[in-house]
Amino acid sequence: MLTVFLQFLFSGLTIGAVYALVGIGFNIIYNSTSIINLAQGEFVVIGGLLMWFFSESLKLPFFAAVLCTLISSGLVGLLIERLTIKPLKNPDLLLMIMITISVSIVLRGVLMFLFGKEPYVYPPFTEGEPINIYGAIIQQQTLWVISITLFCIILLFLFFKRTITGKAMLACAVNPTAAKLAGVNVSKMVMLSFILSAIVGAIGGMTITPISLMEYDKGPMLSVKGFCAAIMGGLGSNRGAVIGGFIIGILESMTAGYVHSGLKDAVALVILLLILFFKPSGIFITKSMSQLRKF
Amino acid sequence: MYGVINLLSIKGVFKNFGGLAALQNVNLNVRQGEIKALIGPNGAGKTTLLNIISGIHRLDKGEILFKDEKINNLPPSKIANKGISRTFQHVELFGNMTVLENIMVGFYARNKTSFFMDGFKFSFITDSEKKIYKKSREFLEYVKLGHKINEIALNLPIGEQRILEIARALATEPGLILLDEPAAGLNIRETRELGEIIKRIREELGITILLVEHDMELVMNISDSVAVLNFGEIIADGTPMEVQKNRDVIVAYLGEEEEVQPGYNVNT
Amino acid sequence: MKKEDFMVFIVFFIFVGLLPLFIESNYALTIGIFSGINALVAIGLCILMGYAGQVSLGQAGFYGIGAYVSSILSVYYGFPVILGILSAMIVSAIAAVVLAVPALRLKGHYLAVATLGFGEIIYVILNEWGPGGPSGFGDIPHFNIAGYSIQTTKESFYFIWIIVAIVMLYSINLTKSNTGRILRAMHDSDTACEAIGINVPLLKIKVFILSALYASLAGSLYSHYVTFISPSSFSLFYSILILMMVIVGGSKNLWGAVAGAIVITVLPELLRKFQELDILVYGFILTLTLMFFRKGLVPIISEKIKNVRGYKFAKH
Amino acid sequence: MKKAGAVFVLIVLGLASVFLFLQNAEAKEPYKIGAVFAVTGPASFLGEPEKNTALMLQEQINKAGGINGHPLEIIIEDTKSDETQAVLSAKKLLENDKVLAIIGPSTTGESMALVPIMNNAKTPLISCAAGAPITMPVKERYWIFKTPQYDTSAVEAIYGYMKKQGISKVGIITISTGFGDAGRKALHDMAPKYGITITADEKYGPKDSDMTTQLTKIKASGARAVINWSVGPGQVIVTKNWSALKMGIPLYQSHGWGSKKNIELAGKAAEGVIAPLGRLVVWDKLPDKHPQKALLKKYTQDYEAKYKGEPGTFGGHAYDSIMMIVEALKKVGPDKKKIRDYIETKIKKWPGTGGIFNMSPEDHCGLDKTAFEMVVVKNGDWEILK
Repeated sequence: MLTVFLQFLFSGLTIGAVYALVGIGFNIIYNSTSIINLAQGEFVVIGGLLMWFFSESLKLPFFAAVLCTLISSGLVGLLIERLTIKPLKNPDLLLMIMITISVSIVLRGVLMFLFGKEPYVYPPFTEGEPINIYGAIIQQQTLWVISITLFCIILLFLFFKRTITGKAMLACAVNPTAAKLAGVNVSKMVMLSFILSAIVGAIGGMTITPISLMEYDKGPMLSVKGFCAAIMGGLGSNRGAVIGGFIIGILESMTAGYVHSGLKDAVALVILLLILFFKPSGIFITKSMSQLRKF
Repeated sequence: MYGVINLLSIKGVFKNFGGLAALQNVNLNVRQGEIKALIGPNGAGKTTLLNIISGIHRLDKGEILFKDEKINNLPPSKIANKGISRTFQHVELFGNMTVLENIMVGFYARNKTSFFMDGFKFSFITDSEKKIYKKSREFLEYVKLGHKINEIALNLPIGEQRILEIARALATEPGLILLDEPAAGLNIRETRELGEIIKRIREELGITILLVEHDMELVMNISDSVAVLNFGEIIADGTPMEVQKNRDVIVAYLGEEEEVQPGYNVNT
Repeated sequence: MKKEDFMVFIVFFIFVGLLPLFIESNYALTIGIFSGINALVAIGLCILMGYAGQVSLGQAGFYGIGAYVSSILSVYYGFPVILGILSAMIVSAIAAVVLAVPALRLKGHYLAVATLGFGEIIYVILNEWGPGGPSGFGDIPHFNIAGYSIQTTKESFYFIWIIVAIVMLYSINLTKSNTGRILRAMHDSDTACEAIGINVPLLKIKVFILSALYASLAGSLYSHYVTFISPSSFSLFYSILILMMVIVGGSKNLWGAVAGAIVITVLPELLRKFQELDILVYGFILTLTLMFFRKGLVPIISEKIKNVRGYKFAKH
Repeated sequence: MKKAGAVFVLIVLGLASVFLFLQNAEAKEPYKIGAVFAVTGPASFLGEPEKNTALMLQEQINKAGGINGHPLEIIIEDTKSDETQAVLSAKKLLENDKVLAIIGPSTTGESMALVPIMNNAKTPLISCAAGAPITMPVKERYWIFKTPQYDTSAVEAIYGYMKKQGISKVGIITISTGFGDAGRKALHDMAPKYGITITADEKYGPKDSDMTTQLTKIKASGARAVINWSVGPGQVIVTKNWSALKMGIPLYQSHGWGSKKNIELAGKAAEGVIAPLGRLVVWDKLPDKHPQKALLKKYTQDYEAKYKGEPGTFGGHAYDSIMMIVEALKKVGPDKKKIRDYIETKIKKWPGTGGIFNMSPEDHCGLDKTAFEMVVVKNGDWEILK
């Protein structure tokens, strides 16, 4: 019994870690612009596919491939912000979200054109037998995904709490005018948040591809799940996104295990709706915090 | 003095916000037809009290009677329908609608139409629309906004926005209007005009007014009675003259040993 | 409703009504049929979002309920089609209440996710328990009334667009009336609405119901036209598509919803020649349209027309 | 300026599309056939090889002088794996292009959506989807044929093999799409006939990233074998999870497994996976005298030369459909009714990629379980099981 339960749990953690990383990506952009970037899932796909390209197709050594992937994903983020977000002064938020959707369509088109429709995979970061805990197994790559996720949150936490740039980015969303008056270069911060968010997405893509494969149209599903994770935890809270991601992942896995695998997505969503019903701004965001923000 | 009937009675009201006592045993009466001012330092609980009367916050203990009917903890719209209308400290207009439309919405409370049936009224302009339109124009003339009916509310200067908000509150044909700092952000001339309008509302329309205000000149000029709220408690309640001389009030506002000069705006 | 609104309405629908006289191709008319069906859903969302300010990513859920309930009733229980459609609308209205009551407390992104969750739950239910599961089911009867079955493309075109016209007339009337004004007021300030005696929660529930009724009707019409349905037509992507229509057309204007529905339905057909690259071209056109027609197509075009007119007047 | 630029780009794109839209008007009396494939969208794993096959065949046939001198024109429309788009595609082909017949669509749902349209237009359709309701009841599917084997045939092949191996308890795991669902139904329907009990019935979404939970549940249910019914990345992930879990029971895949790409993606994990595959995938392992061998060899080699990849079972469906119509055109000319009649009555003992077809007024598919070979993955290659 324990073995089975543990196995379900590990599976949930594997699934949840991905959602968590996407959720964090949402938060980074949300925290500096209030925009929900629905092309976030595409950033993950870009990370996975570029990593394949650099490591398998160009045969670069591992760390060089990682670096190249991160840099080029960051560039994609930069490009998107400069081409679509920057030209619009004082835009309507819903319009911006729609633009991110249409950007995601373009990205999918480009990815399909470059990589075709088949899935890609490359070997896990460390080769070797899965780890056995009380008879339940956990793949080494899963441990990589989880530890890299946690590492990302810690880094981001330090960045937003300890550095001037980080604090300035947070200020931009709450009140852009005030931030501008305080000498913050808002436009630069928004650009930075897109770059950062694209990189975080790419990190997610790089780490999960060996487990779940990657193909050009995996983005929308990842966006939706990551969005749910971010909302469950409370928009803007990275800790919330991670916990939200893991909760959804584990819920899906436990539902599949103990209830019925066909219903796993629905059960996770029902729980999300229930949470929103009792805490309308997510687990980690209080009502007064959410009232600071228009959205 | 105006009347002796209590239009609104607040009896022993308590309100806590997360352990912080915002109101403690507040008792207050507003008589039919008077202009009553509620003053007090920042954070004394004035706006909280207005929010409780108008149903935005629920009270923890006590009761509120309007026309001898208990209204505490009813939803805001029910309270408004019973005849209590209000304005807000931070003007809450329908910013993207025209001045006229703002007023027309205000008439809704007295001219309810059925949501789903509205789509079936296939005349170009219904009679009730015409009536509302006419009345709204009259109202705007009354508050001297007649020349701006087609402007977008957000584009009005703040003084006119405040007046528009009051006019919208009037459109619901209330028995009592709660005004939350109507003079905030207005210059002296605008404040005087506002004072005139408030007086006319009481005198010509016979509407009772409960006013939260920091501008002492305005308060002393137009109020029939003044209540002072400090740290969630009523510390004085009487005519403007009485209150100005009340020692507790002076202490609350200025600390020991000083006098309030009439017309001194505490907030500035 | 003002006279000029009515004139626009008359001119537009006369134009639509004349189309089949000039268009021989059933293919083009079929695009018209799907445009009309999408327009119904978009009009509902436009009232919900553009007027009342409530974002919904769950319209596909109501659309799906409409399609499935009326099809199930007519295929498995022998209901007359019209009765099936009405029953589906009742079910959708109930579902709308179930969604709206808890969602009342939510705003902005949170409301978007809650409605998205609702739509996805409906999708999973259709996938899991709908007849035929993910494979869907077919042989659904065409719309018929009093023994007359509407089958040919031309008949279907007229049938769908007459319904769109009725719904549009009702909606224009509604939005130009007292109710419409109150909805716009609610968009600007909930608090102020409450303060002048408007029961905001109840009003929100009613708007949700209205948009659900439109979507449900559209779903039923879809299923009785295509005669085959499977859950994949009612997924989140449809909700997003509808949202896109409303935004592209101009969310503050009902004609925007209709125009958006037509544009978004016709565009992929025009792009067929780009073969697989159509997704790329489609994405680019969409992005550019959103960026440069920010208020939506209809408001910007009507402004242009007004400007031209004003210019002419000034000259004379 | 910026605005003007964007408007300009929009106008150019618009004009370009309108131009292209109008352009495809006339050619010199070619035989036009339409093809509706799910070239993009979730079912693109089907539509892609089908499209490639159609383009290749068109080129080959025209190079060889066409059909009785008439060039063959195959007009391909993308359905984006969506029923509404399938309907529009078919209408376009019928109305604008006036095609003689339509090949496809790729999925059962899309095919079902076209049934009434084809019946109304009195034009034959040869579907590339497997679902039984596409051609049954035959009376109401007068104009509809299909080339893929029934799902039940693939299931029977698996169950038959299991019976020989003495396996009677299986756990099934299926993808929650039309493809997986059709397989799931067939697995349930055929089980009693082969004395097989299904101990666990699990599902997963098309974009799920981990199926360990479902497999763990199957293992705990006491199943003696796992059957996975899916296409796309899901089947590779299941294979990897199955191998990582060291489940100790064999994994069977559906006929969707038939692509070397899958072995490549799953790597070592794929060793020992068993699947019922059409002979197309294992043509090089067939005896020379097998009636399908020559045709399979040519098709596969041509395809690989042109597209640097395998056609897989699904490309073969398009091959069979097109070749049937081409043969009919050759014999009876451009007459829709005659084409239909020819296919219904004259396609007998007809070797295609999917098997030996025997169409009849009672059966518009014409294949049975003998169309499949049981194949195991060994040392990164296929091996036919006896």
